[in-house]
Amino acid sequence: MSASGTVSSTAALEVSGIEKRFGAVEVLRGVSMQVAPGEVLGVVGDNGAGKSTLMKVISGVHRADAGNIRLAGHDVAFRTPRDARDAGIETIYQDLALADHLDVGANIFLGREPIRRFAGLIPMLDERKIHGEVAALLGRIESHIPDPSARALDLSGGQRQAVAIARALYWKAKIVIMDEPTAALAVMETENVLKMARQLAAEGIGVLFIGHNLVEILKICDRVMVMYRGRKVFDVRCADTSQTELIRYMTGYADAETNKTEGEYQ
Amino acid sequence: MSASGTVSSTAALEVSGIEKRFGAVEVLRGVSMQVAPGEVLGVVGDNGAGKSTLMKVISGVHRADAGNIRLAGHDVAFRTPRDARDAGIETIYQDLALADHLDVGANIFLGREPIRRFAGLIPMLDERKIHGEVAALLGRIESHIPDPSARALDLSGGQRQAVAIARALYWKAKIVIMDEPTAALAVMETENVLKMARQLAAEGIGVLFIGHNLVEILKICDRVMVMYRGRKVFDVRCADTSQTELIRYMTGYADAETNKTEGEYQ
Amino acid sequence: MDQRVAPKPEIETMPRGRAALRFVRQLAFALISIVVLIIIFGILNPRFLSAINWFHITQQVAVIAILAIGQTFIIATAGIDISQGSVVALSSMICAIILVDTHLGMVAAVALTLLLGAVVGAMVGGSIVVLGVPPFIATLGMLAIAMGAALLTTNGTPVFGLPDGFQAISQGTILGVPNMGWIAIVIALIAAFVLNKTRFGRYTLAIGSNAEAARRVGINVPRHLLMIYMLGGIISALAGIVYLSYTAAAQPTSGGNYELYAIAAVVIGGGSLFGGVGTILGSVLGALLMTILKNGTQLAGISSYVEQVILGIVVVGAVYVDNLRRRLR
Amino acid sequence: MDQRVAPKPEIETMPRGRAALRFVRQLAFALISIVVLIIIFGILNPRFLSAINWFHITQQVAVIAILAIGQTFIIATAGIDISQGSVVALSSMICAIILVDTHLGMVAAVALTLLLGAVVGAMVGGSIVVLGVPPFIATLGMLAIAMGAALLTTNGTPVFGLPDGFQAISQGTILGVPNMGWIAIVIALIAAFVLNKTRFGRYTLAIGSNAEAARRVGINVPRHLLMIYMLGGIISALAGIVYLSYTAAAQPTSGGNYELYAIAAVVIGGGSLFGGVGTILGSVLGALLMTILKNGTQLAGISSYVEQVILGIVVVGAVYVDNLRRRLR
Amino acid sequence: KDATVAALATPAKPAKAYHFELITKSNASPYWLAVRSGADEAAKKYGATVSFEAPASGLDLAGQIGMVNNAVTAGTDGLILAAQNPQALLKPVKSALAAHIPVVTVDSGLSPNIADTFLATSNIGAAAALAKYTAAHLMHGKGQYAIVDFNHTASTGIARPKGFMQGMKAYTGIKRMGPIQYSQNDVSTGLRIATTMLTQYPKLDVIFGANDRAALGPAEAVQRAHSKVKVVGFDADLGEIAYVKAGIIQASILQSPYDMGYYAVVALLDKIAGKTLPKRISTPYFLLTPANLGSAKATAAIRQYAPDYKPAG
Ligand SMILES: Nc1ncnc2c1ncn2[C@@H]1O[C@H](COP(=O)(O)OP(=O)(O)OP(=O)(O)O)[C@@H](O)[C@H]1O
Ligand SMILES: Nc1ncnc2c1ncn2[C@@H]1O[C@H](COP(=O)(O)OP(=O)(O)OP(=O)(O)O)[C@@H](O)[C@H]1O
Ligand SMILES: [Mg+2]
Ligand SMILES: [Mg+2]
Repeated sequence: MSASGTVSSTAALEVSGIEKRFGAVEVLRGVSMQVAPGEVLGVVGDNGAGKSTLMKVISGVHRADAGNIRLAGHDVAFRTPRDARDAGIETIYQDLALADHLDVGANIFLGREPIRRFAGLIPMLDERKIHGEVAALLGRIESHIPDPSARALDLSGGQRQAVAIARALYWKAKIVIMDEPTAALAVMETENVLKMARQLAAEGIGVLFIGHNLVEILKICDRVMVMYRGRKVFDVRCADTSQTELIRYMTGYADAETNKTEGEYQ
Repeated sequence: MSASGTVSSTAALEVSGIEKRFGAVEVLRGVSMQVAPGEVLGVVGDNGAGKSTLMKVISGVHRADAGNIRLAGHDVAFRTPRDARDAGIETIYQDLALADHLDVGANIFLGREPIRRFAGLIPMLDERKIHGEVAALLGRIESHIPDPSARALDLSGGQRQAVAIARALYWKAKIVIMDEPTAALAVMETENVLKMARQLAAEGIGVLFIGHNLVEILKICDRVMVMYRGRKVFDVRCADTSQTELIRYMTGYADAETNKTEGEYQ
Repeated sequence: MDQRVAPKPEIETMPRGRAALRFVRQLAFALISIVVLIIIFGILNPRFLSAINWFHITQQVAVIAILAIGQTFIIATAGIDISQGSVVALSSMICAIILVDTHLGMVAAVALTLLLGAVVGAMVGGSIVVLGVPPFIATLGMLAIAMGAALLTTNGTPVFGLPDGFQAISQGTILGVPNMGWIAIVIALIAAFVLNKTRFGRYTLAIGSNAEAARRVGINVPRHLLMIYMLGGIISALAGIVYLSYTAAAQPTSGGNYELYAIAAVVIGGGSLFGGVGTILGSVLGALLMTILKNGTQLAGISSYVEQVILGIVVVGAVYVDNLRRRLR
Repeated sequence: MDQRVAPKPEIETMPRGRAALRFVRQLAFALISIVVLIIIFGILNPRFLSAINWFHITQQVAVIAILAIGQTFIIATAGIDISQGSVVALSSMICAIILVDTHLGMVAAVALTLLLGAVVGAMVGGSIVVLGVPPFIATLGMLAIAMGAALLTTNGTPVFGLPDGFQAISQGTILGVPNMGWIAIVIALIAAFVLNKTRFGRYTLAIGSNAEAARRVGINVPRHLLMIYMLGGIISALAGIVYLSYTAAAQPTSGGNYELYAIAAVVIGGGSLFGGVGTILGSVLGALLMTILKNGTQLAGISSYVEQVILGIVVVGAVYVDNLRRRLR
Repeated sequence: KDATVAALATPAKPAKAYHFELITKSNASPYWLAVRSGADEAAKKYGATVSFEAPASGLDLAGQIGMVNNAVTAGTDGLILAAQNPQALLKPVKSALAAHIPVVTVDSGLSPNIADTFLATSNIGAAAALAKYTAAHLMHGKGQYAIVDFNHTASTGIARPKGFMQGMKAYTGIKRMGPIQYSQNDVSTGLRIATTMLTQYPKLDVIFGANDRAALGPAEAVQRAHSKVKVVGFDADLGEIAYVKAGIIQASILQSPYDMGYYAVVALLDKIAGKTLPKRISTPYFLLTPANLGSAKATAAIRQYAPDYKPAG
């Protein structure tokens, strides 16, 4: 039922056998998955299934206890979020994404500010460049952000998402992780974010899209994987599944049968 | 197209002409609505449309600049959230709902702790009663909360919602407001919360259910109202509408036509 | 509601066990440290263990313990009070002036001083809830204002000649324990009751845990905070009265750094500056730990400079151990 | 990336205007208060406006201004440093001992003292990022430790007999401005550059604004905080050196309450204890405001007791006005 | 060898109303307030005014330096200073002298003594005399004593324990117990320290408190413990007088703070009138004991601290 086996060597991102425990709690118990360039992969599962933890392992926030990550065919090991970003993985979080007191430009470039030399020597922020690039970029994603020097504090939820997405676009990420990006957005802003997810994929980026709204997921994803209690229990092309089937896996109803055949989803 | 005109005098809650401004910003510009006992009313609208502000006015968090509120046919004026709770309005917020360091029992009774007299004189908390009531209550809503002395800190998102709902149930509210109660919940926990919303209605409570997921809204609500830029622009029985029509109103597309006929929705 | 089903016994006892465990854990650091210190100082100088020395330790701990109790309530709401030392100075001056320069008598002097504390607390609380100033800043302002006011009362001169009866507050004994010790004990018992067993205490913890949630369930948060700071002011004034009786002379510049000791006591006792947690017993044990440290180092002939250094390490260590415990849980 | 479209001029200029407006607003309270005070004191005593008085004001503001600069960085990360006064005392003692008791010379003395500041800062920063202790507690611990250590260096006695050359730091002048004033100005200029124009500064504000967001974009938050507190320690040590030169004698108990003045300066200058905001110029103006208040009240013959009270009101007022402004925006 | 206040002339009525500034070590100690009232009294008599400034604590050196500089700026006609530190204040005093502002130091002087004159008790001498009296009359040549100093940075704080220990050296049967403890000018700290001393050294005979604050705490401690330990001290405030009366403080050196203030003003007026002042003027001290408490001399000495003091009251 899964078509994922066919993209193995060309996968933008491939993780295998990821395990992660916090103290006594085993949160991830050997998760393997892959996403191809230009593909949107939906990730669904119960609260606490381990979705966000898996994403944090991929984006360098947590280190896995076991397992490995391959980017475009090369093994990588991230010690910090910075390593992951440098390797081309951008993550868009629902919350905690922006520094409220900094402006839009500063946020998009945060952690990677362009530098020019003051008096040919002293490194300083290249504000001119930041503002220039940001203006062009915001035009490109058709966001309605009033002006790049507005502080993040003053933006709406959808505008905040747009800033985060602009960040991913600008840095030409290879993988973009979106963790429940639409949870608090109204229908129209949600539409916008979904459109942007597809736009990212159209630029050849592999997108991991986490969400709880199966309608949304089935609409925009190419493929969807289901997590249940720290395991991947299902992985399927969206065209080949239904809400009902996904829920069966999400609730562990299909778990016994899955455990037998788990090798299939590698 | 609206059936709401028929319940006017028996409405559990009826508000009319509510206006609210923050500084220069007019957030609510004359909103009227009503909800009958045992009815679930969906409230939808764009981010910033004023849904939460309207709910805060109803639950006594904000005071309206104009307009009035009638509960079961009687005029009320809330100066504080306590007034609203005392009048039988309970509100369930997505966040900010629980005091993390207090246990489940303390949270359910927060603000209305039962008191017994120590040495017949000094008022003190009746912990025995709290724990007894909570145990019975949690059984009744079939929540999976491990034990009433667990701290809110240690609960999952769905469990936190269950605590808030238990609070509303216990206090025999007449009106329960749920502001995006399922935004971060997985499918199954969402189902649970939706079930609880219907359960509340079955007990004769009027429920206001705010959400962005139209599928969900159309499934569980009896009626739905659409807000756009501080106004109610549409109010309809769920059976008589569709996602497409709602979105038309939410985006203001139908606004011109609505303005003409707004009196209709009173 | 009373006719509902009686709870099953497991559910009745479980919470008690859990809460009790939580409580003991919170006190663990202070308790263990105190036991260790008593053993060490007892070995270094056996007189440390003498009854008379514990009598004195009781006297010495009283003022800080009382202040730590006030601080516990404030810190439990996620606030802080750095004006306690100045308020002690101001209230001891006012109390002494009333005692010496008027014929109002002791009861009136104490009552008026406590009233002053309430007013000071109301000013601080008012700045916080009405003007929206954070507690650190509001009490920083009060620190300066109370210090200036204490000096202004007598233009800097100390006040002597307190009536003998007033000294009974610190000197009299009941069952061999100095009265000022009893005052601290009684205040601690009342405070523990209030914090754990009454609505007032529950609201205090709820506000520190999540002020917005507290507001939304109908707790009048501004009023409660105002009351907390007034209570804090009254407790500081009471500490000032006890201090005055103990030192037998009022000095406008006394009380310096007392707030830091009180804050340290709360933190050593398991309270968190982020609010929502804190126990009276823990804070009192924290105050006791510091007093034992001061007393024991002097008896052991250890320089008071070294004692300072040890104290600093203990404060940081207490919070570290607390974190560790929480992480290992 | 350099080949992208050049920005349109409107977009280039708008942000500057907006940021500039924000900046001026932040400074408004301090600036207006200073102007008002200058006018009042100038009327009360015309000598207040004399060149020599401004020379002395410059000397008097320097140490607090330097400390306020360090505090600005720390407060911008949502931290706080209440150990500054003790660290000033400790570093001035160490510097004096090296100058008087060794033959290492002035440059080495200054360098070693700054190194000491870095070590102290690393200890504080380490407690915060490694042990997970909140900044208030970590620096409360350091307050006690540094105070004890300062006393231990010479067993409490002051150090006299500093070389004459060392006095040049405070007494020498360039263009009529005392060198210690120049030091404060240069530090302020560098700090303003670092805070506003470099990655280091941007990360500082980003961490104070949202530490988790900063971490997720790849900023090494623990390392940055460690550097911030080391920087803070170095700045405190520098303040200690300047203080030593100014007082010409090292006293282990000096520096008391300096941290409170520095914190007040930051707050008066528009900084927020919640992090993410703060300007160097604002903090320096805050320090200047307090110094003018002290100096002007003395020249006008107003009691220093009253000055304390005024200072308290100014601190609370500054934050209130800041809130008001934000609400009206 | 030192001059006495007799060396000062009684000034003629001054030509104008001079304004002087009195800057002491701290702003709330009875001792400094006594200096202030002496200065105020003299000023009143000669048609001058004196303003009083001092840092909040005796430890804020930079604060005191700033105050002296500000006084010079304010164009004061004369400066009376009790220096927190003998060297730190040199520079600002030099600038005052350079501005032709006469400077009189009181109680705690400068080193070198550059002020126009320095009015003070001989701290070492007085402390040694106190020690001799203590050893001979209170300890009868043998026993144990301990010292509570008020701080270790001021010249007086250094000189008094030194003088006391010098005085005691002659008696081989007398032993000092423990290190010198510091009360940091806080009564409750002195009380705590002394209380612990009583437990620590059960055979202790005498505690020496090096100033009013430092003697008050031990006296309080002794009274509470009903201990037989005798307290000897320096200075007196109304609290200490009560203890002398009660026999707990057995001896105290009373200085002449009121006279210091008074004659400092006189010296300033002399200087302005063009007279040369002796570099150092020794102000008298008086050894107060329970036995001589009722004497007229004692009353006069106590009035140096508390001008309104009435003996039998
Ligand atoms: N830092 C941590 N320390 C300890 N436990 C953690 C930590 N982070 C996550 N967990 C636990 O790991 C489990 C998986 O959490 P995770 O956030 O990955 O779930 P999720 O699938 O993203 O859920 P949701 O849909 O609610 O976002 C949960 O039980 C959570 O409590
Ligand atoms: N306390 C406040 N002060 C100023 N403006 C406010 C305040 N509360 C809300 N607003 C503004 O009022 C408008 C309506 O906000 P509200 O939260 O009611 O929208 P909403 O419909 O609930 O949106 P969402 O779907 O995003 O929750 C927004 O523009 C918001 O910025
Ligand atoms: Mg998640
Ligand atoms: Mg809302």
